Amino acid sequence: MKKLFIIFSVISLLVFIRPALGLNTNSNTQTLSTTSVEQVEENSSESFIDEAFDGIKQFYSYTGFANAASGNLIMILIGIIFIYLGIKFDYEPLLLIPIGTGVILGNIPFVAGNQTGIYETGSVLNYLYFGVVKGIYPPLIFLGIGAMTDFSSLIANPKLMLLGAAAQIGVFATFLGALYLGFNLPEAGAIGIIGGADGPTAIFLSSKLANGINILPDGTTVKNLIGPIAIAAYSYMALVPVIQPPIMKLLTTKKERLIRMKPPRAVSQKEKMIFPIVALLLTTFISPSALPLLGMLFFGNLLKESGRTERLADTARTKLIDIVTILLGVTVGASTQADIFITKDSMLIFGLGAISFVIATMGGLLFAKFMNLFLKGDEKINPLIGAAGVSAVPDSARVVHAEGLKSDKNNYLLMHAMAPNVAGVIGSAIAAGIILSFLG
Amino acid sequence: MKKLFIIFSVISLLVFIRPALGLNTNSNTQTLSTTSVEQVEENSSESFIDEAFDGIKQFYSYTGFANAASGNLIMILIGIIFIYLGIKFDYEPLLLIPIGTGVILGNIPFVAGNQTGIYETGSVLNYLYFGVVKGIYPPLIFLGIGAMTDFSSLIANPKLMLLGAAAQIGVFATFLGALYLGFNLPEAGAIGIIGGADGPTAIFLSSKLANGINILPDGTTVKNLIGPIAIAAYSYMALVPVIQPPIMKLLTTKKERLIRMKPPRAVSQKEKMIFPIVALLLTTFISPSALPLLGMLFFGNLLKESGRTERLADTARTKLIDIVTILLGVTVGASTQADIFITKDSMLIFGLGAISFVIATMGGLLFAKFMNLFLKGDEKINPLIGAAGVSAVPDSARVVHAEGLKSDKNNYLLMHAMAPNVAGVIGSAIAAGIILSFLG
Amino acid sequence: MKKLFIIFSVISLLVFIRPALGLNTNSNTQTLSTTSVEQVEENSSESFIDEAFDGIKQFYSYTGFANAASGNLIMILIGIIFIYLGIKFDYEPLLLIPIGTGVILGNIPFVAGNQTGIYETGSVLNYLYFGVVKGIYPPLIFLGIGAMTDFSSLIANPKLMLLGAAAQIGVFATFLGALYLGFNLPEAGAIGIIGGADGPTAIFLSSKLANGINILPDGTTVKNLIGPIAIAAYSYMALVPVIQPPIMKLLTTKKERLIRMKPPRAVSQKEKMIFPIVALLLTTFISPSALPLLGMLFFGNLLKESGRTERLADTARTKLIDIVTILLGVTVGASTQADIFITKDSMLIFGLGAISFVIATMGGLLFAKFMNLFLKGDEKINPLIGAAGVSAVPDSARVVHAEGLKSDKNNYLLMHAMAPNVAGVIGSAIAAGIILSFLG
Amino acid sequence: MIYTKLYIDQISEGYVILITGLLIVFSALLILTAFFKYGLPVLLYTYKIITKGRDKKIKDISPNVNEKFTGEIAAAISTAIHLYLKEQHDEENAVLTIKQARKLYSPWSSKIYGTHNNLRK
Amino acid sequence: MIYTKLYIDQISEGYVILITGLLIVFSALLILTAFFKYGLPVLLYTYKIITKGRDKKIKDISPNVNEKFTGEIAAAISTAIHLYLKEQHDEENAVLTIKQARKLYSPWSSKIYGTHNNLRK
Amino acid sequence: MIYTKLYIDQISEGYVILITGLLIVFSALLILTAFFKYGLPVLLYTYKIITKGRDKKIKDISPNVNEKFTGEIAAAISTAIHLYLKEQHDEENAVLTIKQARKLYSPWSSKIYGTHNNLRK
Ligand code: NA
Ligand code: NA
Ligand code: NA
Repeated sequence: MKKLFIIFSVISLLVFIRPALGLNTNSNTQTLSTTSVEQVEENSSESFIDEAFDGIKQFYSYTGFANAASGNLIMILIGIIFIYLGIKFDYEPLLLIPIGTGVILGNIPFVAGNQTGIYETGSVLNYLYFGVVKGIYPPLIFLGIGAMTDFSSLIANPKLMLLGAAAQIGVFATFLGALYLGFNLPEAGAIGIIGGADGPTAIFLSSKLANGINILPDGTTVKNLIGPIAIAAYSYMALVPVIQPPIMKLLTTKKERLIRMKPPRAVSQKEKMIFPIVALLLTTFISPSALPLLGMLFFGNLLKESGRTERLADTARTKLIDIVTILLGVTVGASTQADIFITKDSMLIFGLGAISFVIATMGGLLFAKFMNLFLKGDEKINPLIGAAGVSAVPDSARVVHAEGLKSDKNNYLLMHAMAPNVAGVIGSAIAAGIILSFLG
Repeated sequence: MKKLFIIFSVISLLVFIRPALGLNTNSNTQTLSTTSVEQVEENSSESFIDEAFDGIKQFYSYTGFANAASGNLIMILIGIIFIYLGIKFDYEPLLLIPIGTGVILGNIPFVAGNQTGIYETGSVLNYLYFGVVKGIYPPLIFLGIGAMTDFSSLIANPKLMLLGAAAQIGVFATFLGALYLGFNLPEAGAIGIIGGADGPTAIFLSSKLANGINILPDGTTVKNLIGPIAIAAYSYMALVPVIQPPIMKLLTTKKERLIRMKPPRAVSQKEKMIFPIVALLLTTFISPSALPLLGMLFFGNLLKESGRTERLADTARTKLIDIVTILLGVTVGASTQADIFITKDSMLIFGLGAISFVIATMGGLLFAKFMNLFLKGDEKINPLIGAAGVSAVPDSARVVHAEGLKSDKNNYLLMHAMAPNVAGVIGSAIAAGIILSFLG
Repeated sequence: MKKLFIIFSVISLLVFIRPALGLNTNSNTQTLSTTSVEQVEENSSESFIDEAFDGIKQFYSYTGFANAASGNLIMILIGIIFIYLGIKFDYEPLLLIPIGTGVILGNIPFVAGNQTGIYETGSVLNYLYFGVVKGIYPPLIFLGIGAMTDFSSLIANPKLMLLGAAAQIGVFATFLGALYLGFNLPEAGAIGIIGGADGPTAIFLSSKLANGINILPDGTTVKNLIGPIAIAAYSYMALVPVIQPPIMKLLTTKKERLIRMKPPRAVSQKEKMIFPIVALLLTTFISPSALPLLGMLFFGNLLKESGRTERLADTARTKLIDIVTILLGVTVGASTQADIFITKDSMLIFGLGAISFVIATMGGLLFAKFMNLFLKGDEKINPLIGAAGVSAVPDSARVVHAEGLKSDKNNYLLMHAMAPNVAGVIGSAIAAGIILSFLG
Repeated sequence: MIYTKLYIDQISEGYVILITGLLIVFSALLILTAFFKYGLPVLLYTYKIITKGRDKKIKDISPNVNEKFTGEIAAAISTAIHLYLKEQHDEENAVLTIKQARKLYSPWSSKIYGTHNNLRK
Repeated sequence: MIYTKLYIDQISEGYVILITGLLIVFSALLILTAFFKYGLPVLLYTYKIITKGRDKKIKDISPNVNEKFTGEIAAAISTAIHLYLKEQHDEENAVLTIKQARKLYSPWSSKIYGTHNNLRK
Repeated sequence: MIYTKLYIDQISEGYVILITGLLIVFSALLILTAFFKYGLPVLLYTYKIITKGRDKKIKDISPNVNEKFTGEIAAAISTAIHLYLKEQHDEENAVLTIKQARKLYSPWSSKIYGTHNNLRK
């Protein structure tokens, strides 16, 4: 037994150390004549060292070190920063960490043709990216969001829905800005939606309008802006705690910030069940192109509120949305492959994105103040909650809450801020549908 | 700082209120000469109001209000009724609520060409519908069912399996009826399977036979009946508590309904492990075309019973089946787009479906009585459990249980009814395979 | 009511027992003239029995009994043995039970053309097999593995990483062996990776190199070896507890086996967070073609260690990996359809697989002894842990642990064996990338 | 020049979309607001009148209904378990229970027959 | 007329399929019945004779085996945890345990070395 | 003969790949080893110096952060619940809590206003 093993293993070891030793046992070459093997040996042993070096040289040409472009390194650094921000400051880590990792993956330098890159057909990343390019992931995310959203605050105080509408000014203003900067209509529409502060909506719309596939009336093909738009949307969503507070301070008076709103009424289960159905019908009748988003959002919410389908709602809001989030995040991140991502357009989009968030926030705040002109007594709104209209749920609501506490440490706005916050989600989905109808 | 913000925001606000005010600062139009902007202004400010109205008119033409056909409204109403039945009367809510919502989604009126409808290639719903059209969802559902089914009752009392076979009379009778009504063979086969009272099996078979793709020997293309068949199957499954009791009362005597069956013997873990393997081999050898269904069903059951793969069985019976159920339900529902769904064929299919359930139930009941002719003493079967042979698991078993209690409030038939109930699942899968072999 | 039912049911029953009775009520044949029905009746009743027999004969030709080839039966037996080993001896049951069932499913004899077999386009199994053929499942498995792997042991004692490298000798030796046996370069590369003792890596590489699609410079098409390679890899992984111990005893002295290693140092959370990022960068820069595997592996680990994305990590390591495991296992198993699987090549691959595991184990053991030449005092390594370098995580680590206990029942090597064990995973992924770069 | 022309058209169309879009978004959410402020109460009131009295079911909806699974069989099993254990679990527990149950007793033992009558649904 | 002809053929073929189908379904489930009534006992008996004595493993299968994961590494970790905690968890718990464990101790602390010998699998 | 030629080339290329491959795998893992033996400590030390003092956050990372969901809304809800219940849950619990909570109180009842101040994040 022991013997058998020794012999067996020695033989199999010899197979590959042979050239080094230079000896000629070809005990296990059944398939050819000794002569030809001799040739092998000579041919392989004489020039062997050189060939090995050639091999390494050749391999080196495949490595990232040989192919690294400055762009890749910059993007990798950005990816690491994303991850750092997510971990260290807890800015939307469930977005920034997958996206950041994706950015790194997408910018590892590789030799084209080995089905490695996300833009190479046949590569794994390319298959997973399919869900982004075809706009399949966003509705599934919305399904999960619907299954975890409690619309009570909205049902209890419907007029706050208008704040969600006001914030959409950001969408259309950015759209116009993009036109002025020379983007064509569909591209501008896709860029505008960044102002919706809603990652999935942004991806969905850009995958329909600025996907690098559609042909314009004048024969030109639209640019593929999915990557930059998605990254911009998610980055600014993560930065809401940095962007919004100064604007809030700027546009509201101390007195306004002190306004206390009366606690919303209790909402019955029956109302909660009817809400998703009615909201689904009204919103999709008005904006049918937003069907995949709004349909899934309210479907998820119905699963949650029906009281009969808790197990489906639970799956939708946990494992399903987690899986989609992982795939969406990493592929969106990887789509920032430097050679395709680092362009003037991307820079412009980031600029416009910043403006859009500012305008959206301002829109919400100013409209809240405007509404107050018509409201009296304890009906008055604390204009801060207007800022939550941008969605970026739930961070902007939290920001509002925090700002409120700064002025009055007993004024709790979170509950009230949730209403415009979720209305903002619905609002930007509708806006996306409108833009799609006009330019799709 | 504050100043900077004010200026910045005022400017960006001006961009889009400019036309209203009519002033001409084009501070941020880098890309063209003032002249052309003048033109823009005139051209846009003069006719602006009109254009806006045109815009709204144009948009209105996109809305559901403009495109709503009576068919859509009827289907939406049906969808709401499905949801209502699911919530209010707890009829298979995990089916009716997703399907009902799907029916609504599929009938929101939209303008074709925006990749909205489930039948438009490139739409999200269309991608999700793929799993139905290709018959991929049903086997995954069966995997989960297998992982949650306890076949003990069948192993303990194998002869009850014949009741599951008897109920398949419903399948073949309906098949024949469909032929008489002028459907061609494959279509009739797909319609017949409604009698199997098994949603996934019905979808699987219709996706293979009546998919609107296959070409018949005489050159005609089969109709796409997946939608109507699936809806019929699931609707009647949900209505089993309404359909079966009168038939049971009709075909059984008070005396028969009082029969008590002796408790089944205990079943060893080893038997439970062997069952799925043997059943898989026997059934698929006899009916290989049912492989995807039966294979996955027994695979799931093996995962459950092996005792070594609990974590896989658990995933299969919870999250995996939930995800597939959500997608299957909503897409099957959405496939009822009025213009395609509301046809004479659909009506006929619903008629045949009702008959098939009746015949299947009768088949089970009568065969149980027939078996009793050969059984003596405490071997005798309570014919009520024959009705459970239609599958529609577990509702028909529950109905049997309830009926039994009506006659004798101490006679518990649930355990016994489970045997024909699961046998019915196997039976209709085999029947589907047979039909597929003959007509596929 | 009761009456109505009786009439109704009798009628519907008559429909299909009519021919037997031979009576002529065509009360429910709306669609044609009595005459033609007459014809039907004659035509069908006279020759009816014969036709029925023909039908059965015809059907028999579809059944497995008619089409069973000896190959199928052999494979089915193998499948049952896999399941038996998994259940009875607990050898990697989460692999062997799904694969075993798959082997059975794939070898149920069927008539081609009904979209049943895994190699028939349009069949469900074929769609699920897509994830194997395109190498999509392996990275998702690696994502889950990363999310469940604790790299602490490696971080605490980095030098053990070299043992993971040493074991890769198995990969390259097998590669060379395959060349000698007359396989061409890509095929040999795919076969070699079996020595990596890593199922997903093996599937990934073979799906890229030996997929039956690629064309060689000399015009020939590579063989599709995904099935045999995957089965070989998983079989031997399951058999590690049988293969490794004798080799360990053979190549280590009693004295060596008694070496106690000092407990590794504690590792900080910060180190654990940095590890995946740095390891990702270094390894993928060196071997970019392994990006899908290594990228996902370290992405999963980052999700786990970031402390901010626990819910994503949890999903990745439970439900997601379970779902993929089920689909991967059953489809890889089913890909062993006898007519395609039982070939001389498969036999050779199994032979080479065995050798590769032996060589890999030897490589690890010998290199550990080699390292000891340079290490002194309590730095010395217990050479047994070298055997864990083959990966086959975590079984080989457990085998090492068990062997260690045999020599000294107080010497616990598990912790230490984990380091080379996970290093082996990284090592073979890198090796796969190298081979892919050279031959892809 | 053509470019500029096109460009001009774009800008003006942009303004149209901007105004139209905002109007529509606002009206959409206004309608929604209106419905939930005025429509819904009416709806619920009428519903109450219609279903007067026989409207308990909705109230007593509880998580346990979720055991009933689409996919069918789970329910009957769990039900059986419940009949035996005289209590409610959600799906997960039900599964666990089955496991325990297996150890405790043969689900077929006649013991089960004593515990039914008071549990009929 | 062709239609009618076709139609007639269809009907007759329909009857064939009806009869054949029913016969096959019945025979299929009859075979299954037969196997579990007569085949299985024999099978189990022979199996018992063959594996006489050394057939304990099947019995003591318990949920804890599920910790061992395909995908490999989890097991070793959980095992380590178990060695430490001297008890069995299912996958989920194992994960939880790891979390707690992290807080409680460095898995590498030599404490662990005292608790092994009585736990070897 | 061509075949043999090809074959010979293959074998020799095989040896090249064998040697090259092994070298690369080893060097790859050597670099990794080196980094974690020498590079990482330096890195961590520099990091410590840079972020001196203000580096608590990393330490107090705890599972509860996971409530905060990808997108989106879950967080705010759970937060609200937490504000009310004065404690931490992970996502699952949060959901459960919501269920209980519903039964216990209207989340909008002014009761909630008493419990905030000491809980601001
Ligand atoms: Na928004
Ligand atoms: Na059935
Ligand atoms: Na390995």
